[in-house]
Amino acid sequence: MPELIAKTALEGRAALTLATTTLAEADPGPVTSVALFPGQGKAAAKALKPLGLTFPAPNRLVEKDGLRLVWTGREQAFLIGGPAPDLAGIAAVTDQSGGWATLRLTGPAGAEALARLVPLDLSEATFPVGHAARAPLGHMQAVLMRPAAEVIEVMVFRSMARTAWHEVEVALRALAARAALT
Amino acid sequence: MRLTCPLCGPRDRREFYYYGSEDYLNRPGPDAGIDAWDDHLHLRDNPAGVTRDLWYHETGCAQWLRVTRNTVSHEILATELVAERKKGPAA
Amino acid sequence: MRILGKGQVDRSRPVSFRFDGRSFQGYQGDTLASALMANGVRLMGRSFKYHRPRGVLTAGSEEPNALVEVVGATNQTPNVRATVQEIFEGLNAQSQNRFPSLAFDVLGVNDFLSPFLSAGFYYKTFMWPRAFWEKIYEPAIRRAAGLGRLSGKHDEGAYEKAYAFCDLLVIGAGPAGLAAALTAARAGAQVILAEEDRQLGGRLLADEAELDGAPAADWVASVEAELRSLPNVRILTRSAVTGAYDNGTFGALERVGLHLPARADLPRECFWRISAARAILCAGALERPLAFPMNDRPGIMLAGAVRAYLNRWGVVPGKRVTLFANNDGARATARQLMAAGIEVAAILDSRTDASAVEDCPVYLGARITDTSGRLGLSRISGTHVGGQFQILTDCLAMSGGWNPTVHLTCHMNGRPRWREDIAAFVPSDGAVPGLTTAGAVNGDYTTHACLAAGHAAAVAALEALGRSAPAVTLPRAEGTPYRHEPLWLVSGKGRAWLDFANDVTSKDVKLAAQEGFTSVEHMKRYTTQGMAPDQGKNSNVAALAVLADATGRGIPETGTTTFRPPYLPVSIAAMGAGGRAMGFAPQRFTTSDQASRDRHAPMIEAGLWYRPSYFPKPGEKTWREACDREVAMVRAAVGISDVSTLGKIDIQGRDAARFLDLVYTNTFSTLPVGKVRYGLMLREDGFVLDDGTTARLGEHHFLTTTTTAAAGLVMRHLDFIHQTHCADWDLRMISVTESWAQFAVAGPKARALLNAVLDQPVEGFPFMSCGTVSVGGVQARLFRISFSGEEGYEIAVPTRYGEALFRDLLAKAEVMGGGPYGMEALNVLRIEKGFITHAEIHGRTTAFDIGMEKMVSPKKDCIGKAMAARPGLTGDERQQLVGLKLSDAVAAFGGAHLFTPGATVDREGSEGYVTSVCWSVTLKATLAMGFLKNGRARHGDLIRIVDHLRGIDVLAEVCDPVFHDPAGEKLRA
Amino acid sequence: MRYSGLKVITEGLFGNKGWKPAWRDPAPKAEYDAVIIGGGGHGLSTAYYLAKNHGLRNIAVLEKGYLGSGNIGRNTTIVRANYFLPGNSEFYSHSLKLWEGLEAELNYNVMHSQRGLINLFHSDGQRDAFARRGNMMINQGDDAVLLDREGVRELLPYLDFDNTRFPIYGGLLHPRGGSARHDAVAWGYARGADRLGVDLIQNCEVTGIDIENGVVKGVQTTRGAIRAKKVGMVAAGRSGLVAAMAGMRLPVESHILQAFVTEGLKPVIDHVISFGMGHFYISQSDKGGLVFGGDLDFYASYAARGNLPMVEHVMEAGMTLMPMIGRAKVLRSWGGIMDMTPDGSPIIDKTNIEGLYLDCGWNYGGFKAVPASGWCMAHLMATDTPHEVAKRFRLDRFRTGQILDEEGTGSQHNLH
Repeated sequence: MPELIAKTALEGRAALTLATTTLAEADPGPVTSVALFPGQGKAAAKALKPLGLTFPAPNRLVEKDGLRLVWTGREQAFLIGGPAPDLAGIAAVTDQSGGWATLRLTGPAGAEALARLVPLDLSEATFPVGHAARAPLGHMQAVLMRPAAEVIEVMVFRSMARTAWHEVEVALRALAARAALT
Repeated sequence: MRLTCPLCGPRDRREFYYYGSEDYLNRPGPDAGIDAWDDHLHLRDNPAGVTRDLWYHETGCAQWLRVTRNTVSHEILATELVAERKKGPAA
Repeated sequence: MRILGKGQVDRSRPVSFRFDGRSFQGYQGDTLASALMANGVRLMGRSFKYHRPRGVLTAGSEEPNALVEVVGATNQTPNVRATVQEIFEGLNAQSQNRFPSLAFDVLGVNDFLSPFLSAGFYYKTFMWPRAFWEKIYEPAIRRAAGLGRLSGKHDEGAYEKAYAFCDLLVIGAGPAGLAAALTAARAGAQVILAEEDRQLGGRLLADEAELDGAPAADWVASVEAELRSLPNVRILTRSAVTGAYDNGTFGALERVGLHLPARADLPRECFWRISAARAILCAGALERPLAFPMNDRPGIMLAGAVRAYLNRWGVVPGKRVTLFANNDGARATARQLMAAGIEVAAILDSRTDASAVEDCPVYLGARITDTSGRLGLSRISGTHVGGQFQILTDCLAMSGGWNPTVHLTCHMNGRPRWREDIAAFVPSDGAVPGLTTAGAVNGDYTTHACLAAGHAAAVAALEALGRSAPAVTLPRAEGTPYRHEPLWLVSGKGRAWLDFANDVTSKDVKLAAQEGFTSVEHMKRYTTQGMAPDQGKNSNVAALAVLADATGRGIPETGTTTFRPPYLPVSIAAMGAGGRAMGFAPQRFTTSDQASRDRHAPMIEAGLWYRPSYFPKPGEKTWREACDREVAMVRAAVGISDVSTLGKIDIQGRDAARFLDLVYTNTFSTLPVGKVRYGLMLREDGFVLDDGTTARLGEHHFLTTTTTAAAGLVMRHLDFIHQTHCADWDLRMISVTESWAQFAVAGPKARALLNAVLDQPVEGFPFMSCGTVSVGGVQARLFRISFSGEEGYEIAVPTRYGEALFRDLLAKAEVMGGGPYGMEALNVLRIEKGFITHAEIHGRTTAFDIGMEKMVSPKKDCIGKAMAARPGLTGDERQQLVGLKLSDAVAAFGGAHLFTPGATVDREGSEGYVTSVCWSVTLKATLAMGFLKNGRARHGDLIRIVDHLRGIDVLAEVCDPVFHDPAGEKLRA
Repeated sequence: MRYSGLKVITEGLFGNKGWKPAWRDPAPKAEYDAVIIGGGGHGLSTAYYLAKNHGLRNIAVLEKGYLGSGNIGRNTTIVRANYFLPGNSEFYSHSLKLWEGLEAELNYNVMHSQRGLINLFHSDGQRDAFARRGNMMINQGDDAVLLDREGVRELLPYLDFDNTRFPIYGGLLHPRGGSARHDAVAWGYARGADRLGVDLIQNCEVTGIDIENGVVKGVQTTRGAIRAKKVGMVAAGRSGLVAAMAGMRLPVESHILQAFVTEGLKPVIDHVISFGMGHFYISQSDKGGLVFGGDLDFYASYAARGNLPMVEHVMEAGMTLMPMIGRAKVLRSWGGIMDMTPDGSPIIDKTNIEGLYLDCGWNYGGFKAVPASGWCMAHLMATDTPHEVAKRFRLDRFRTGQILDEEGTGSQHNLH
C-alpha cells in the first residue's frame, strides 16, 4: 500500500523578505466551496450558526476560531481552515483544498506590490481587514483577502503558483530597488 | 474602460469577456424556424448609440452581465446580473 | 555657456558623460541638452528627410531636433530627447541619422535635391521599371529614412506596470496644478499629482517668476513639502500622463531609472494605469515657433526654452542673442538675458504697435527673411518698419505665441475650440468625462490666472466628489494680460520649416493644397506634417494656418487633425512590462511535472500547461524510438499518463441531469449512478464545441470533463447557458480541474497495476464505470474510460497527493514492464483508435462530419440542435471524417490535401485534407485521419495525398478511422 | 496629368508650380447611373472598376468626410493572399494579382512591397493547420513555404528563440505577402476614378435611401437628393447604419481594432510577421516606423479609439516574441471600426431591394481586399451577377450554413 505524501503547490518554498515585506506560501488547510442552491439562504444561515459563521456578503470574509468563510461569487463562498458541516440539499459542497495555492504578503508594501498586478485598490483605506475580492493577479484568476492589518492573502490556481510567486517577487524587487534610491 | 459588476463593484475592462448583443438572451424555441434563429445568432441592430450587450466577469465572480452603454461615447449606463434579470423578453 | 549664479543645477556635483565619443562635464540636474549647450555644442542632430544640421529647439519632450541614441552596456535606446535625458555619471550618447558624422553627413546632399523631394513626390515616381521598386528604390529609401537605431538585441532592462487609484488626478504641477493639488489635498481627497518634469513648478521654475514678492521656487518648495507630508497625496514626478481612456482611466509613463546608471532590479520605466474619479488637466501651453525662411539652424530656439535654460540650468546657448517674437511675454527672455549680463543684439517684434523701449535695439514690424551659418546660426537678415537689418547673432530666441496643451482632451475624440483672441485652440468642455482643465491649457497665460483657475477647478472637483473645499490662500502673482498678434509665415525665397522633425515646409503645405489635398487630414497625410516624433506639437497650428491661407478658409473651418494617444512616445517595453519571456502568459504545471522532468521528458505546451512529449530511455536517439516503445508498452503491458490538464467541472443539484441534457447533444438524465458516458457538445450555431466524458457520481452529482484546450471556454459556455436560460434551476457548477490529479492507466496490465496501488482491489468494474476507491488511505476516484483503446482507467486523487501517486504508479508499472507515456504516444494511440481531438473538431466540423449525427438526440432540444439542421451543415458536399492508411512509413503530412487520383491538383480539385498523421508501430503502417468530401461513402477507394510544402505525393486507402480493435474488445476486456 | 520621375524633375526645376489637383471637387449632379455610398478604399475601387471595366461613366462616390477617411487610412497596411477556405482563397488570390499591377494600373506609386509575410507556429498542431493553409495557397496558384525553426531563425534572427513563452516551431512564409502605403491606395484609386469621369463628392453624408416598391431610386444626402439607378453600400465600419436606412438588419457588428506606430527607426524588420499565438503582427514602414497591431478591443463600438487592456496585451506580445523592439517608442495609436461578421468573411451581394448592392463585413482584412472588392462589386453592380471569385460572399449564407469560418470560432462576431 503506497504512502501518499501531501504537497502544497509550492512545496513550502522559503519565505522571501523584500521592501520590509514578506512573501510566503501559506497552507490554509481544507478549502471547501459552498455554493448555495437557490432559495437556501436561511437554511445555510442555520447550518453555519454552530460554527459561529454567517454567509459572507459580497467582497467580505468572516472568520471565527481559525475557520474562515470568504465570498467567492454569487451565492458562493469558500470555507477555509476546517471541515465543512453537512449542507446536503442546501449547498453544493466541493472540495477545493489542493486546487489553490495561497501566497501571503505580510508587511507595509504588500498592497503596493500587488498594485503592480491587481487592477484593484488594495490599500488599507479601501480594502480594510475583513475585505475580500475576486480579481485577476496578472493574467491569473485569484481570490484576494485581507485577514489582518498589513496582511494580504492571495489564492491562485495551484498549477499557476510558480508564476504567481515569480510575479509578486518581481514586483517586490522593483519596490526594494526604488526604496534604495531615496 | 471600467464596468461596475453588481457584485464585485467597479472593475477594469480587462476583467471581463465580451460576448455580444443581448440578442443572445432571447433563445428561440427549437421549432422557431430558421429566420428566428438567424436573427438570434447573426443579425444585429448594431446601433451607434445606446446598446445592450453581454459581458462575463471572467476573472472576477464569473457572472454574466447585461450592460447598457453607448457605443459612441463608451459611457456605461447600467449593469445588471443576467441571472437575476426579470424573465421574459429583454426590455 | 554657463552663467554664474543662475540655475538650479548642483555645482558641487560635476557629472561626466560622453556625446559622439567626446567626454564632457555637466552638473547634477543637467539635461543632456543643457550640459551640451553649456559646453558650447549646438549641433545635436540631423533632420529626417534633408539631413539638415539641427540643434535644440525646446526644453521639453516636444523636442523635434535634438534626438540622440543613448548607448548602454548591452543595448541602446534610439530617439532620446536630449532635452529630457538627465545626465548621469557615465552617460554615453551619440547622434543619429547621419553618416559618417554629425558634422559631415553625406545624405546632406538631399538638401540640395529638395526641389525634387517635395511633398508626396514618391507617389509620382519610382514606378518604372516595376522590379526596381523593391530591389533598388525602396531599400534606398528605407536606409535613408528612419531616425535612430535599435540594437537588434533583446531588451533585458527591467520595466514595470502599476495601477493607481485616486479621487482626483492632477495632471501637471505648474501653478495651476499645484494650486489644484494643494486644495484637494487639504480637503482629504486621495490625490495623485503627476508631473512630467523631474521637479514640480512648471513654468514657475523656467520663468524666474515671483510669488508674494519672493522667488516662486520658495512657494513651490513649501507646497511640495506640505503635499509630501500628507498621506492622501501621491506625487509622481518624471511622469507624463500619456493617455485619457474611458471611464476615468489614464495612462502615465514614469521615468524611474532612465536618469541613473542601469541597475538590474530598478525599472527603467513604469507605466501607470490610473483610475481617477475626477481629473484636472493643468498641462500648460507650448510655445510655437515662427515660420520664416531658413528658420531651422542650430541656435534658433524657442524664447521660452532660452529662458528655461537660463533660469533652470544657468545656460545660455549663445554669446549674442536676438529675440524674434510676436508677443509681449517673450520680451522677458531678452530682459533676463541682459540682466544676467548676456548681450542681446536686438529685439525683433513683428508687431508695429509694440513698445520699442528696452535696453537693447528694438525693431518693430520685423520679419526675418534669411539666415546663415552652415552648422549653426551666425547671421540673420530681414526687414522692419524702418528698413532692413542684418544682425550677427549665434542664438535666435523666437516666439510665435503659445498653444495650449490640449492633447489629452482630444484622446476621446473631443475637438478643441478655436479662440480667436489668443489665436489658439483650447479644450472643449466635457471632452473627457470627469476631466476639467485649468490654467494655461485654457489660454489663461498669467500666473495669477493659473493659480486661481487651479484652485477653482479643485473646488469644483471636490464638490462633485461630495467634499467641502478647505481654506487655501493663494500667493500674489503677476497678471499682465497676454498681448499677441498672430504671425504664421514670413514669406521669402528660402524654405520656412513648419514641422522641423519631418522636414515639412510651408511650400509643402501649399503644394498639398494646390494638388487638392485641402482637407486638413489629407494635408497631414500627404505632407507627413504632424507625423514626426513630436506629433505636430510644434507645427500643427501653424501648418493649419498656412493651409487655411492657401485654401482661403479660416482656421476654425479648416479644423484640426486629431491628437491620439500617447501624449508623448512610450516605449513598447514599458507598456508591455511583464510580457517578456515567460511573463506573457501564466505557466501551468501538473503535479507530475518534476517526476517527468526527472526522467528527461521534453516538455511541450498544451494550452498553458506543460506536458511530457515522451520519456527517452538510454540509447534512444530520436523521439520516434521512444514513442514507438511507449505505444508498444501500452498495447502490451501498461502505461501511465498524467491527464490532469483536462477540464473537470463538478455539477450538482436536482436539475443537474436536466442541464446536461440541454448542453449535450445526447442524454445524461438516463445515465445510472456509477456510470460514465461520452458526450458531444455543440455551439449554438450547430458546430462541435467540445467532447468529453461525464460521470454520474450521485443522483444529483455529475463530473464533466472537457478537453485541455477548451476547459475555460466550456466553463464560460456552461455559465452562460445556466445564467441566461435556467438561472433558477437547482444547479451549481464549479471547476475542479485543479483539485484533482488524474492519471490514465492503460494496457492489458492496467487492472493489475491498479490493484497494486489500491487499498482494496477493483473487481467487476466494467467499461464506463466510475466509483470511489482508496489509495494509501486517501479517497480517490476511479473511472474506467480509455483514450487508447486498451483496457483503461483514470484514477484521480486530491492534487496534493498527485506527485506521490504518480511516482508510485511509475515505480510499480516499471516492475510490470510498463511505464509512463507522453503526448506523442498518446497521439498515436488515439489515432490508431480513431479518437478525435481538436485537430478534427477545429470549430468548423459538425456532428455529421465526424459521424456522430446519431448522437444528436431526436427526443429533446439541445444547444446547437436547431442550427445544426441548416442545409450547409450536412450532406455529401461536406467533408467527412475518414481514416487513411498507407503501408509505408511516410514523413508527417498533416495539412496535406486530398485529391481523387487523376483529378487536377488545384483548388477545385482539392476534396479534403489530412488532420492527424502517425506511424503506427502496432499496425506497422502510416495512419492518418482527415476530412474527405462524401468520405464515408468512399471507404476502400484510393485517394491521392499531396503535400506541396513537404514534397509528398502518395496514394492511400480511405477507410474507417478506427484502425485498431474496431470491435472494442480490448476496451471492454 | 501623368506622373513620372521625369515629371517630378521638370516640376522641381520650375518650382513645382505645375502640379494639378489630383481630383476634381464637383458638385453632386441630380442623377447618376450608379452611386457608391462610401469614399473609402472599397468604394473608390468599386467606382474605378465600374468605370474602367464596365464602361459606366455617370457615377458618383458619396463620402461623409474626406476621401479615405475610414479604415483605409487607419490599418496596418498588410497585403496577403493566405486563406485556405474555398471562397476566400480565390478571392484574395485575385486581389493580390491586382495589387501586383496596381502602380502601372493607376500611375500612382502605392509602394506595394512584397517583402514576405511569415506566420509563426508554436506546436505540431499549429504547424499542420498552417500546412493545410500553405497547401491550399499553392493549390490556388499562390506561393507558400513551410519553414522550420532554423528557417525562421535565418530570416528573423532577432526573435526570442530561447526564452519566449510559446516556443517557435517554425513559420509559413508567404513570399508575395507584404505591405503597401495605405493612403496612397485611396488616393490612387480616387485619382484614377476621377480621370475616368467619376464624381468624387466629399463632405456629403447619405441620410436616407429612397426605395419605391422594392426598387432603389436614389439617396438623400446632406447635399441634397440624388437619384440613382443603382446604389452600392460600401461603408465598412458603418455598414449596419447605412443598411438600416434601407430597412435592413445585417449580420454585422462594429468593433474597434487598434493599431500602433513607433517613431522612425533605421531598417530592422524586413518582413511582415504574424504571431497568432500572441495576436500580434508587425512590419516596418518605409519611413521607419514599426507598424503593428493585435486583436479587437472586443466590444462593439463606433468610437474609433481603444482602451489600455488591448494596448498592453499587444505590447506584451511584442515583448515576448521580439524583445529587441522594447526601446522603440509608440508614437501614435488609433482605432479603426471593423465590420465583424459571424464567420469572419465578407459580403458582396445583391440585397432583396432591386438596384441596391452591398459590400461589407471585411472584418480585420479589408485593406488587402481593396482591389478585388472593387473589382467584384463593380462586376456585381454592372452585371447583376456575382463575380466568379466572390460568389461565396453571400448575404444569406448564415441562414443556409454555407459559411466561411477561417478561424473556426463560430457565430460570435468579435471572434474572427
